[in-house]
Amino acid sequence: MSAETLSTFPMGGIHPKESKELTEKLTAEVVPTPSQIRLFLKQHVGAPCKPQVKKKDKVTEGDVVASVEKLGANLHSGVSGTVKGVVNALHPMVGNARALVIATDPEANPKTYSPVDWTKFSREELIAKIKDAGVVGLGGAGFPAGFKLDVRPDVKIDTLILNGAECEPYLTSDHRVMLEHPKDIIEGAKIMLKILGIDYCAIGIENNKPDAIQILNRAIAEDTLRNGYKIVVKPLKVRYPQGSADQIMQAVTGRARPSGVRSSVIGIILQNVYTTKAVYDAVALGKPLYERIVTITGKGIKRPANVMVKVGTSIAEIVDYLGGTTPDLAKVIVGGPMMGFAVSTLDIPITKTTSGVLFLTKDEINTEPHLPCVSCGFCVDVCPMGLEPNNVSRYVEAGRGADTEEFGVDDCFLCGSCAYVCPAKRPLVQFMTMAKNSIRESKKK
Amino acid sequence: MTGTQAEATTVEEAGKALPPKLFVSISPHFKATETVSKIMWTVVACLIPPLVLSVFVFGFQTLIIALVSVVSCVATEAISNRCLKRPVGTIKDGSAVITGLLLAYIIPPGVPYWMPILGGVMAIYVTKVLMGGIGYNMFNPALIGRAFLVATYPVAMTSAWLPPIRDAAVFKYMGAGVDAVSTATPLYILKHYGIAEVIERFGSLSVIYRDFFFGWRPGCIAETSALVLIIGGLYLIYKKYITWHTPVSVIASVAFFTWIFGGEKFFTGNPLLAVLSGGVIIGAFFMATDYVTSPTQVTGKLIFGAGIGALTVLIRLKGGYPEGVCYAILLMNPLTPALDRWFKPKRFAPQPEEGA
Amino acid sequence: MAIKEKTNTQLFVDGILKENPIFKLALSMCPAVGISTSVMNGILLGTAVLFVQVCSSCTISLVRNYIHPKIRIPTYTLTIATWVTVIDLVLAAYVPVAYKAMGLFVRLIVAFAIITMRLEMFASKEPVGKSFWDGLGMGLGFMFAMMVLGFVRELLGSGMILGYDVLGFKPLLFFVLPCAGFFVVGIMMGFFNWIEVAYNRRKEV
Amino acid sequence: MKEIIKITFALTISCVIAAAAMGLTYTATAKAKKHNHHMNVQNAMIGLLGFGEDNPAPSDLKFLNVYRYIVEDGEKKFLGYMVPVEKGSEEAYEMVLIDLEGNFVEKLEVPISAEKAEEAHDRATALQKVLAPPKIFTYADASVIATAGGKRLGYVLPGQFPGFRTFIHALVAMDPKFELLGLEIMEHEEDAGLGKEIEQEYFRNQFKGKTYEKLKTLQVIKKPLPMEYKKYLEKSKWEDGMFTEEHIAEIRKQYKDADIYAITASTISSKAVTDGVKNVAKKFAYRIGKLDSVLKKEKIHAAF
Repeated sequence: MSAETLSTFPMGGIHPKESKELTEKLTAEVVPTPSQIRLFLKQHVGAPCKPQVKKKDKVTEGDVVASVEKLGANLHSGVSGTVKGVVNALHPMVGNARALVIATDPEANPKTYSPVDWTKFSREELIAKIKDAGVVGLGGAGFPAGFKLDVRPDVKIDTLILNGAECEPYLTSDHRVMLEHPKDIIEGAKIMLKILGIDYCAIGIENNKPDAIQILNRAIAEDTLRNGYKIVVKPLKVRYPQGSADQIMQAVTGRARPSGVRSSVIGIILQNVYTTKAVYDAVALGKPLYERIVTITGKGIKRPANVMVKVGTSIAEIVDYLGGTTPDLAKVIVGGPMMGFAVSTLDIPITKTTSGVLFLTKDEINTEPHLPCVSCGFCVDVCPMGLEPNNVSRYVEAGRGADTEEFGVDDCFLCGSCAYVCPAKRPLVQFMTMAKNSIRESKKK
Repeated sequence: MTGTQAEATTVEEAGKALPPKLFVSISPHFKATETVSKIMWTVVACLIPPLVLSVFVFGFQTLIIALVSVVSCVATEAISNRCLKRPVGTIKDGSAVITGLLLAYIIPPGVPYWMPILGGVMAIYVTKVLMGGIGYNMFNPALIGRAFLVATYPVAMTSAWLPPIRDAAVFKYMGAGVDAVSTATPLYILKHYGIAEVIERFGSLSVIYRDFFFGWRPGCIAETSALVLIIGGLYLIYKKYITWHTPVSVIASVAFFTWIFGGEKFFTGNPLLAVLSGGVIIGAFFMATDYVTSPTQVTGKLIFGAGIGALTVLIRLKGGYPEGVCYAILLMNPLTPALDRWFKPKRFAPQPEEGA
Repeated sequence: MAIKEKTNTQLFVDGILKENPIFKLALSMCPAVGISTSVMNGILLGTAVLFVQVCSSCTISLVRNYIHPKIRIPTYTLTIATWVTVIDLVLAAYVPVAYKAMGLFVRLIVAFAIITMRLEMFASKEPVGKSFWDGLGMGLGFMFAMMVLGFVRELLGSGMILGYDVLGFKPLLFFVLPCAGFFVVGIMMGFFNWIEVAYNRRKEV
Repeated sequence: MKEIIKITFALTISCVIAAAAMGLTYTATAKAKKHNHHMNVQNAMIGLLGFGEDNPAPSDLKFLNVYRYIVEDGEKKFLGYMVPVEKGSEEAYEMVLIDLEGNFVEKLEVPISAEKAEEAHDRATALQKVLAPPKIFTYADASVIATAGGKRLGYVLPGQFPGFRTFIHALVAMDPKFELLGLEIMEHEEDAGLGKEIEQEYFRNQFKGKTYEKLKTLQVIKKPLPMEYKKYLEKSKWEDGMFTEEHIAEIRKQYKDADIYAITASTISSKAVTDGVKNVAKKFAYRIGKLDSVLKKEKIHAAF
């Protein structure tokens, strides 16, 4: 397939160095069970969970340890052991958060799961299973999958899109999932199609993962129990931020989501490929979401790898397992280099949405002070949403952040393309965030 | 910035800062390798060939003028920033060097050597530093410098043109009195005596096109060779530092309006001559594309360029000066914020209807 | 406005320095910029303003209790226009030499902000005596400012003072152009503010 | 409503008072003012004719206006000269119509007094009576002829010609042999520092003393003005005694037939003035010649 015919989103976008070769060929290896896990009570969109266990309670692998009534997802223990209590732990995004600590019983055997025929379940049963298993969007946002699939009957959905773009440089966890579990993904897609009551599913994959495209295509071809479902793989042109919800929906279907509404309004449900796999696990195996593949990569770590770890494992322990960091390590990022969060310590637990941890060396980071805007317009050219980061930043600098709504600040999903290209090295994402905050504050008044 | 620091402190307060010390900043953690200074120095590099060529066309003194201009611009920025207690390091970004070069390129090559100093002070201190430094100036500094010099020394600035040297005697004009050697620019002759006189002085039209294209004509440094300037400009476009919109629309609109109004009857003007003469090329590629003082959006850029072209032709045909690029750009510069406001980028997300 | 009653002398001095119409109140900038190309121009326009200001101030102050508040601005304009016309005619008829020099300037004054402003702010509220001193101070302040501007611009622009060639060459022709008027006004404003700030600081110490 | 009436009343009163004040001043000063204006123009013309402090003007110096009109009678076009004629002791005016070839057509008496003749409006009313429709007349220009003791001293001609920017208004003075006596630039909008130099004595005085023959071929040359010549042209600026009589005579002789040295970087303005002066002088010389011959032939006793 030639590059011209590949679809992509219509405006903006950048081509940062991918650096995926560090880990893309490495099969996910299982990290030994850690001595303790710390589970943040909020690992999803919605309200934080309430602990369902008390101090010194015994739990086994897969037990629900915390739950929430409204929008949210159950939390399961990934290990068998004893509850140590609730502590404050460092969270990569929000700074400090409540976390449940569970000490591992080294003697316990790992739990095993065997598949059942999921086609016998009704729509409601399927949704309940997904909700019970605590499946959230694993691409990064962490929207509870069960709630996303439970669309109101008056909303007309016609397409399910599986997001396998993985446009962030370095990260390969979705890639590995597609390579290692293609059949699970197809099954997961069918489960979701059944829930939604539609028959069309498109898997959007960036063209830099030809092996994944090939394997998924083969898996679709080999799948005999199709039940009239039409599942296709859509190769996409490599371009950041292809993996963003709006961009991939546009790229695959040509439909753009209007400002300030949910994607279901334009008839699309979007799920990450890894989430699809988790849906399959939850429904067919009955296995809750308590472990995941995380890409540990960068020049700052001795041995880059894709690892299968329990949610709640400390990054420090994974680093130890991989042989430690290099001396010129300068920055650790939870998530991808474009949208991830820099952390100041390695003592941070993995969450359900942690797709990678990046270890950057001194020469890869930029610590120079930023200059005034020179109006080159590069940021405007690359903004995938057609916003004006230059003007927003100048408004914020002038203390007029609240007046930036006309530039569509609310549409910004902080992809960082603008800050990437800015020749004056201005922290445009930060200005955008500040503008959003000032708008919110001024609206409160 | 305060935000970065705030973030860093909250994270650091919460956890114990463990060795190795890790940098914390907001995303993205990757940045492109382009920097303002890299872009500026590339522009400087693109501006060097015309200067080298001008030494062979007008003599060695063009080099001195350029040097004086650049040094005075850089020194002005350094001194004024020091006095205003701003970082002096900004001189390294190369923008003052560009201003100095451009200023030297658009003043006649026969002016006294002290003149660019005054222009440089005006360009950098008044136009740039007083407005807040790089990024805050409303007008193109080099053009303001030139406009100031024209207003202050009208005689020198409108008469110190030198006829090109054809025998490589680059020191010919050194120390020569301006009155003794000065000549008129083709545009001046065109404006006041008509095309026939131009042909009489510079040869047939095809010779004129050739000489203008390769640079043998009276004029300022920037007017030497259209070819060299276009190559520099195309390199900038290739590097994606500038887009083609502004230069193309400036040149097209100069050609278009000259064609319509430039002749004795409508639609009989000579667009090629109009584009090749004067500062159209350097204005289109190096001045109208100045980031700070030009719009960022495609529509804005096209209108900006078309406006410059139209004003240039208006000044050339009806105004008092034979050349109008400088003033045309200066007149369009303050329209930049308005153009940016009127022509916004197309938003990705369909916008809800007003009042909905 | 005034917290403490000012004496006549104070009114007079304030008009020249502390409330200088150009450098402090930033009134009548157009003529200040346009005309102040030489000291002589400054003196002539200043004199013209002084006459009209004093006459109009006194007139308005005299009739201040009879002016309908809704039409005070038209009345001021009318008064100024009348005085301008009268002075213009009288000069033309009886002092032709002065008229030759000042005629143009006198006719310019009709729309001067400074005069209307002082009528509105001062003369329409205060008795004749005070209005006279205020008008005199303002007029002289304007004349002073115009002379300072004219001095700088004439010296730098044409190398002359009062028409006498002192430099023998024209250093910066730019300064006789209108745009340089803004320049010099700006620099002078900054200078006078700086003096005031420095003076006040010393007083505090 | 009452408010509006009150305001209207107050405003009317103010206006009436102001109008009265202005009107009174006007009537009181009108005569003196007019006299002054007249004197101003007169003085300028006297100056141009070369009279001054050390060379007082003769007491019977008179300035006579000849008004030129273009008269159209259907298809035909005439030039109409309104000339002052001697009629006893009083001054009267006669309209002399001449066709385009310079032949006399008609002579009409214009009933107007010398004082009123200076006012364009009064002139038009008076002419209306003698040049009734279908004849249409339009004012072209007025030339001043200076006489003293019954002899012509010279002519002062208003000139208006396109400069670098807009029109340049000038006064050109010539002696009866059409030798240039002087040039005064009245109004112009040339560039400061460039074309504005046409006001300067070193430029204007170059025209002084050019003969009619030279004038016809007067050119602008792009050469630097010789220093010595420049000093001579600006000699009013220098102290007395700087130039000796011989010195002046020598320079005058040397540059008598010189062309006009252009102002540096303002060739266009220089050329505009030179061409303008040339034009004005040549046209006037032609016209006054025609007029004079007609006057002579028809035995009209003009006052000049």
